[in-house]
Amino acid sequence: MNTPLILPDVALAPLLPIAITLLGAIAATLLGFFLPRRAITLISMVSLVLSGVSMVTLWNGGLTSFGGSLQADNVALSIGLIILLGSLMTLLVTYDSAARAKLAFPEFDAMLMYAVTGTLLIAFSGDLVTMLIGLEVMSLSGYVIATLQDSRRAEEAGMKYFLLGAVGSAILIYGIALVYGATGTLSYVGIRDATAGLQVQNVGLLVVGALLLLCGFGFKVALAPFHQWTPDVYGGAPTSVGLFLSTVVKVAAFAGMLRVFGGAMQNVPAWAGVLQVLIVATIVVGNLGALFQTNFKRLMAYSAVAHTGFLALALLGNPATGGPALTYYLLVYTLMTAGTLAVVSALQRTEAAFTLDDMRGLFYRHPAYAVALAVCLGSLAGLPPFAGFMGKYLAFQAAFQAGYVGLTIIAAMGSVAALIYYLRPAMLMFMPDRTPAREYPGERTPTTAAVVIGVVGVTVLGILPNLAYGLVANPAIWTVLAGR
Amino acid sequence: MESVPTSYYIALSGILFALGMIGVLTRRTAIMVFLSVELMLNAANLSLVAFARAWGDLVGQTAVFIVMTLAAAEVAIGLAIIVAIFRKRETTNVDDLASLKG
Amino acid sequence: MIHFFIFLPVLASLLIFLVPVRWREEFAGAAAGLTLAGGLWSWSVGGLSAYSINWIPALGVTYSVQMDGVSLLLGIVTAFMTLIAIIYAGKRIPNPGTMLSLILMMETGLLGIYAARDLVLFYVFFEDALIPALLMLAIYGKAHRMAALIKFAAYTLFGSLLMLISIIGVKYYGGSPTFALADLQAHPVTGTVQTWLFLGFLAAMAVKLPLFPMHAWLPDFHAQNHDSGVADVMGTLYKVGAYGLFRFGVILFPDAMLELRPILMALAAFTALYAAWIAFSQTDWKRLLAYAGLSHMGLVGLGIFSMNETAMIGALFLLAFQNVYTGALFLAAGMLQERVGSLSTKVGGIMTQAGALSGLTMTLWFASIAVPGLAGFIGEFSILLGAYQVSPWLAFLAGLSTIAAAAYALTAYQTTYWQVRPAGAVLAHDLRDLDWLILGAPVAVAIFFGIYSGPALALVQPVVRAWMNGLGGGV
Amino acid sequence: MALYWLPLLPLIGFLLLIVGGRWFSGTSGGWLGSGFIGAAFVVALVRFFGLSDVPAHETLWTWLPNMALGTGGVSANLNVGFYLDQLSSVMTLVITGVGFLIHVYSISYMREDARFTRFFALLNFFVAMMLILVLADSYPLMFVGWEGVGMASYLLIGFWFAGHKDHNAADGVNNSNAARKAFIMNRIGDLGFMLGMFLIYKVFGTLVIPELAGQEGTLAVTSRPLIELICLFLLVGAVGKSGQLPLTTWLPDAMAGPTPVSALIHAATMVTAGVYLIARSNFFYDLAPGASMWVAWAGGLTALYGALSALNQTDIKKILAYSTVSQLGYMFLAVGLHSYTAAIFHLVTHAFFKALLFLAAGAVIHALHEEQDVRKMGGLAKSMPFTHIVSLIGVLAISGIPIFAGFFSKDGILASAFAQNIPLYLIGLFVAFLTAFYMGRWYFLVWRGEYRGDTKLHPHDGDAVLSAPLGILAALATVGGFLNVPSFLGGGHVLDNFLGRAIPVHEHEILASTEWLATLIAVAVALAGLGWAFYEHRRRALQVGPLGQFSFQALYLDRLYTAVVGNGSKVISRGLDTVDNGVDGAMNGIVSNVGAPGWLVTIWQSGFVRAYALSMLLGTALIVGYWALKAIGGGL
Repeated sequence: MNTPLILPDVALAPLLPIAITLLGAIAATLLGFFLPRRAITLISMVSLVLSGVSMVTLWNGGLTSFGGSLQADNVALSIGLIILLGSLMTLLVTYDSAARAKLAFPEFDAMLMYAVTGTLLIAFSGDLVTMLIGLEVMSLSGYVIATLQDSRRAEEAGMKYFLLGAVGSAILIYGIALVYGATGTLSYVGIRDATAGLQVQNVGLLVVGALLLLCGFGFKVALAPFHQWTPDVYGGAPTSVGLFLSTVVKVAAFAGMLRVFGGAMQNVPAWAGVLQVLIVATIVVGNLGALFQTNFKRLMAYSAVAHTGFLALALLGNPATGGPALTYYLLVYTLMTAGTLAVVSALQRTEAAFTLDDMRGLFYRHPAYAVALAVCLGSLAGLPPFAGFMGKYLAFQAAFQAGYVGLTIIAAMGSVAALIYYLRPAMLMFMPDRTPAREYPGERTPTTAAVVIGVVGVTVLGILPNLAYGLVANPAIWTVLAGR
Repeated sequence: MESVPTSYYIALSGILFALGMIGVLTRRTAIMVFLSVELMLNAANLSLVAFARAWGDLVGQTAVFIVMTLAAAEVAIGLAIIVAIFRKRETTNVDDLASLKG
Repeated sequence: MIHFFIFLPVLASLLIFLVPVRWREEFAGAAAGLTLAGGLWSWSVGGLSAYSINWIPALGVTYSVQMDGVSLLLGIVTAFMTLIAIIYAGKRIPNPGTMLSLILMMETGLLGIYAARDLVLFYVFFEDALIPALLMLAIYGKAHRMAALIKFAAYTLFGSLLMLISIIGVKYYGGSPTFALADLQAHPVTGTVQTWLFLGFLAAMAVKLPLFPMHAWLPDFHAQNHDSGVADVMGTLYKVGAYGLFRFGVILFPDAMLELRPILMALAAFTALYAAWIAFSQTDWKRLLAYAGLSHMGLVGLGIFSMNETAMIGALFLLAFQNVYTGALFLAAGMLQERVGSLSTKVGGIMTQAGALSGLTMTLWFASIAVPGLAGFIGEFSILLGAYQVSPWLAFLAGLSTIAAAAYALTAYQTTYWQVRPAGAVLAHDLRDLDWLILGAPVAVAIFFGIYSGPALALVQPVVRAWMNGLGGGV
Repeated sequence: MALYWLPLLPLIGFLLLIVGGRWFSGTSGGWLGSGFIGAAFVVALVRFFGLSDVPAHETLWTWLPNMALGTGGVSANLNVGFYLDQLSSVMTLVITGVGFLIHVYSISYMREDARFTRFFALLNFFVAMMLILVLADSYPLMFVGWEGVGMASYLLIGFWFAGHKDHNAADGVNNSNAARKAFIMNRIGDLGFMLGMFLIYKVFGTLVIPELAGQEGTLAVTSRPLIELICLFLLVGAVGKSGQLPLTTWLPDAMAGPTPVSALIHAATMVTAGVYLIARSNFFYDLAPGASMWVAWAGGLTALYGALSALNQTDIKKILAYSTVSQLGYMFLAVGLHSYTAAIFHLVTHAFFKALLFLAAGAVIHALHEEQDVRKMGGLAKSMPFTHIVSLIGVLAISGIPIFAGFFSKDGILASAFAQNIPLYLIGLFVAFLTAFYMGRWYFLVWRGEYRGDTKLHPHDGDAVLSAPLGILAALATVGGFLNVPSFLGGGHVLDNFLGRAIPVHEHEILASTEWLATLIAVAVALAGLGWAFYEHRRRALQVGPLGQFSFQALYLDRLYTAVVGNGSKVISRGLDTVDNGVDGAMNGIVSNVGAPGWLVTIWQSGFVRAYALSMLLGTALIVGYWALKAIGGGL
């Protein structure tokens, strides 16, 4: 080994957004002993905002670090911003609901911030190891916050999440190992180059590795049949945790999938075919399962599963159309899911159940919340003028243009089923009802702020989609997902 | 130097992984389930090193360290969760955790 | 101006909540009146010309609107009936702020549908109108409204999502740079693909036409809506399938429409007769009106599908004016319910007590069953005449619906308004103040355009003729 | 005076009376309505005298798309336009003239009615529509009048929709049903009319009558079956409106309306629209011998049907109603034989004497306080001498007794039938015999013998307003025949010659002696019929006419229709309603079946974490295994 020692390419600038959130996490961990919990939350929020600012300054920079292991390209930045947005909304919701949810430990904020750090790492990743680290940091923190509430439900949820997550991680790691075996590299660019034209010696190994990766990611984003943890965890964990898991974590996992499958593995056969089957299964299972739910939180969990199917649809498309579609949809999905769950969080009296029956006549008790919830649900159902429509449309278009016509039609039919279960609660709210208010009566301004962000977001982005889509529409940034 | 072919390692790792899977499915105790998962991780580690040797590349080996670290972290968190549950329920049988369903 | 025309109502629908409660009716009325005035003004200047800017440049989605010809006619009718509905809602529904807001919101959706010259924009407006319609049903509906509502929404979305896929496909396969109609027209899709895309598009339009067997949402939708019939007016206006087929179907999928013409015409003719016949055994005015409207829509569909110039003119004419009298009939049913507390067709003897109500209702019914000299006739006659040129037997089949129409309308009318008022029944008072306007204005419109159809024809005929010539001298 | 004044005047009257009903107290509304008709009559007269050989054709405004001929092969829009030739001029005179008389009569007749003004509004509306019908220059515009009169007829038959004084439930139902039946049966005919128009348009590209009539070249080369079909379609329309077989049953029921309505609409004017339509379409029928034969036979059979049904009716108006059916049959017979002028002549005379008979019947009903059963009348000649005399004139006229109007007109029809189709002639002759009998029966039952009704009543002639129209009509029924005296009787065919300038007159070459013979036979038959009636009267056996229930039930035709068509369509309607629920249910079923696996999803979601792990790992194994198998099988 006579290779001269080469100093690692450590550019700090691209690291900045992640470092800031990490600092926030550490601060939360340490200061938790001295400051009240709300102060910690504020500090976390500030660090999120700062991280966001740093991302904005990095925009169009295309910087990389660690020899390409970390890349702050526009893909990473746009997804990173979505993650920050989701996290911010989570923090806003927890700011006043955490106490009610028996979650008001500084550790909660700390773990949340660690998770955010992990998610950002996934988005910024340039090789499989970085991605894996991010994924594990995110998952491990996720297990903790899912369990943190001192209740049997949360514990059960956490346990399930943890055990299944560990299995999923194991599958994923094994997949990484096989891909490494087939290509001899762990970096996205390397894999992409090695697989170009399928010159790899052991295609079988590569395909199996890719499929195992798909299964591992399938768990993280909740594709059927790897989705089964979702309803139990989202439904069992506190609402704010469910909010975080179903938005930020899912966004990050999709970012990983985008990097790995849209970038590194774009030439590898087989995974697209399998993904198609999984998407169909996901759409069917998610939508049908949701039809039979009476607990609104579980309903939203199944809805998250169903949306996974729609989101993955964009992944099937060519990266040039699928990438921006996925990003836009992720943003919208984050806004509307977070908005919905924020309303739930604001109104629920207990964490256990917010049933459809509770929603009857909500409009006459809390008109603003009801309208906000209706907007979010309408958006989830894909009704214009709300942004959910644009997301769905983009996903359909991406899949359609990649030739998956049949799949698009199935997805469209799934949307019809989706409409039914979104519509039922949405319309129940407007049906006159004379029972007295059952909602939590206290102060909840920050949660309301999160709701406002969600509602305004889906409305504005629905009417003027170009505000967000225009930023990511440039196909050039999506053809080099793996890095240069 | 006569060396063991890479495929042997891979076969062994595959067997270990399968054993881990079977363990996950058959054991009821959370701890045992968890240990089976560790077995799966180690199967992955084994193939990583094997491949690293085959490619003559160090990246795979470093990856193994990272995976081991992750596994350790996972153990920490997992045990904490298990303990928390055991304290409340006095059981680690995962089949007792089935109130969230449907 | 065109944006003012389209978006004034939705603006008002939001601002209305800032207006003190007791002024809301006046405010909504003023907004609707202004919109109508805008429409009439546009008419007087010969329509509002096209306006187009990029909406989502990266996707080729444009905001292209135009208000002339057929669009303008339908837009004005919409504005007119909305105004009528608002006047009645303000009078009839206690604390009507929400209802008024929803009506105005829906008006914008409908006007947008007519103005849109971009497929995605069309889709957006098409779905936009759905939301207030659902809310009206949810807030003001009757006991079984949830089922009706889900059914309505599911049918609509089932069709429109398939349409969405077609929309994506039309641009993709045609290679058009944008979704604007003009661009799509310049980059046509041909062959089998066109047929498949048309089928997707048709799914949405068949639901909204509605065409058998996609009509099942309609009776429940009307039966479950508020007794006043205000929401039904808007629901009637929302039956825009024929317009969509005319505006986009004929242009983008001419070969497919020709290819499927026999099947589609048969379905439409069957719908017309089938619905009319079913209406005969209805005993609830709203269900009866629902089926009557369905029957009319079958005729409209027949006209569009026949791809014959005269029939198509007739179809659009009928589409426009059936809104007036069907809508007004819903309101008349609402007035009946207001007076006797029932929507049954067996009430009996209303005319002995409320002559004007009964007389105006009867006039509307005569318009509805296409008695010549009233607006319904011009449409139905032209449709049947045109359809006969293409397929005599189907025209005959659809023509049978005119007999059935007389049967159901007069039977129900007789048992409600004629015959003897049962002893001890409540006294039905006659029309009062604004009631006169609410029923009288539609009657006046139905009579005026039935006799002097020139102005409306001038809006419809040139457009249709130009397109038919574009198809190769008509078919 | 422009032609549009003709329909416009009554329309103004209609609008004034319907909108401002409450402004007119007492009988002022009636006088106003009558005034408008009178004015229209004046216009009609002015235009009549202004007629030249070139028909007047005045177009107003655009109405229907693409239904006229334009220049250069592009179709033009159809205009609303009026067309006046000798045929329509005669019709306008009859409509406004007879209409005016009936209006005036109604002022007295309807005086007590609560909805007096509305009655006149509707009458005015009817006249307006009828004028549009006869003046229309295009088939669609004629259709406006066509359905317009149907609508007016509906409203007037159902004028007493709630029974006497709004409080007679059974009557209300009957009257309403009768009105509805009239409208619906007319609609059946109207569909035929429409189909006829569609076919005309398909063949000729226009629906404007002068344009069509002017297309002799095209007409001559058009394939015969098409023209036959057009004529058959139009026949369906005509049959519906004129109450011919098979669409006849509404007409007797239509007598549920007030008597002036029966006189004006269901005797004198509207029901003759079918005859007018065929006469107007003579350029088609002349080329369609087959369809014309259908027309003639429809007429002949209806004449027989009506006569047979009239034999044993007991309602004073029903007898007249069936008689109308029968007389309309004569007219159809005539137009079917292309004797258009004979048909129009009979139309005119029939308008006079049938209106007269109805109005006289109305006077009787009035005098007897709504009693309509002839079995409860009798001997009224003493108490109502004036009405008796005019009735007698009417009976003589309709029976075809010389010098009265019906003699000449019926003779013309029989003569042309004699010349062309002996079976139809024989039917016509037999019907003439029956006519004389049942009218004789009507006369004797009402006017002669002993009074059999409620003795508390003191019937008397009506007032001057009521009687004046009767007198005028009686005069017309007496002398109207001289309009068209045939040449063998020394006449000059005045009406034939006049109409001949507009519609073709087909001369039949019959020897004068033969014609004399035919005429004598006809008169003999009529006298025989009257004589039989008189004989039965003397036997006091008239109350039960011949044929018993068979006649009374109008050959059971109505019952047949109710059983088959009426109930049938109701059954089908309910069936379809069920089907529609089925469609709805099927859709719901599909949805719920598609949704049913949703339960499986929830069952799958068992809550056991190891089951979840099983799904995951099994899924992984399946995915990988499938590809492994595939790779082993055939490589990638």
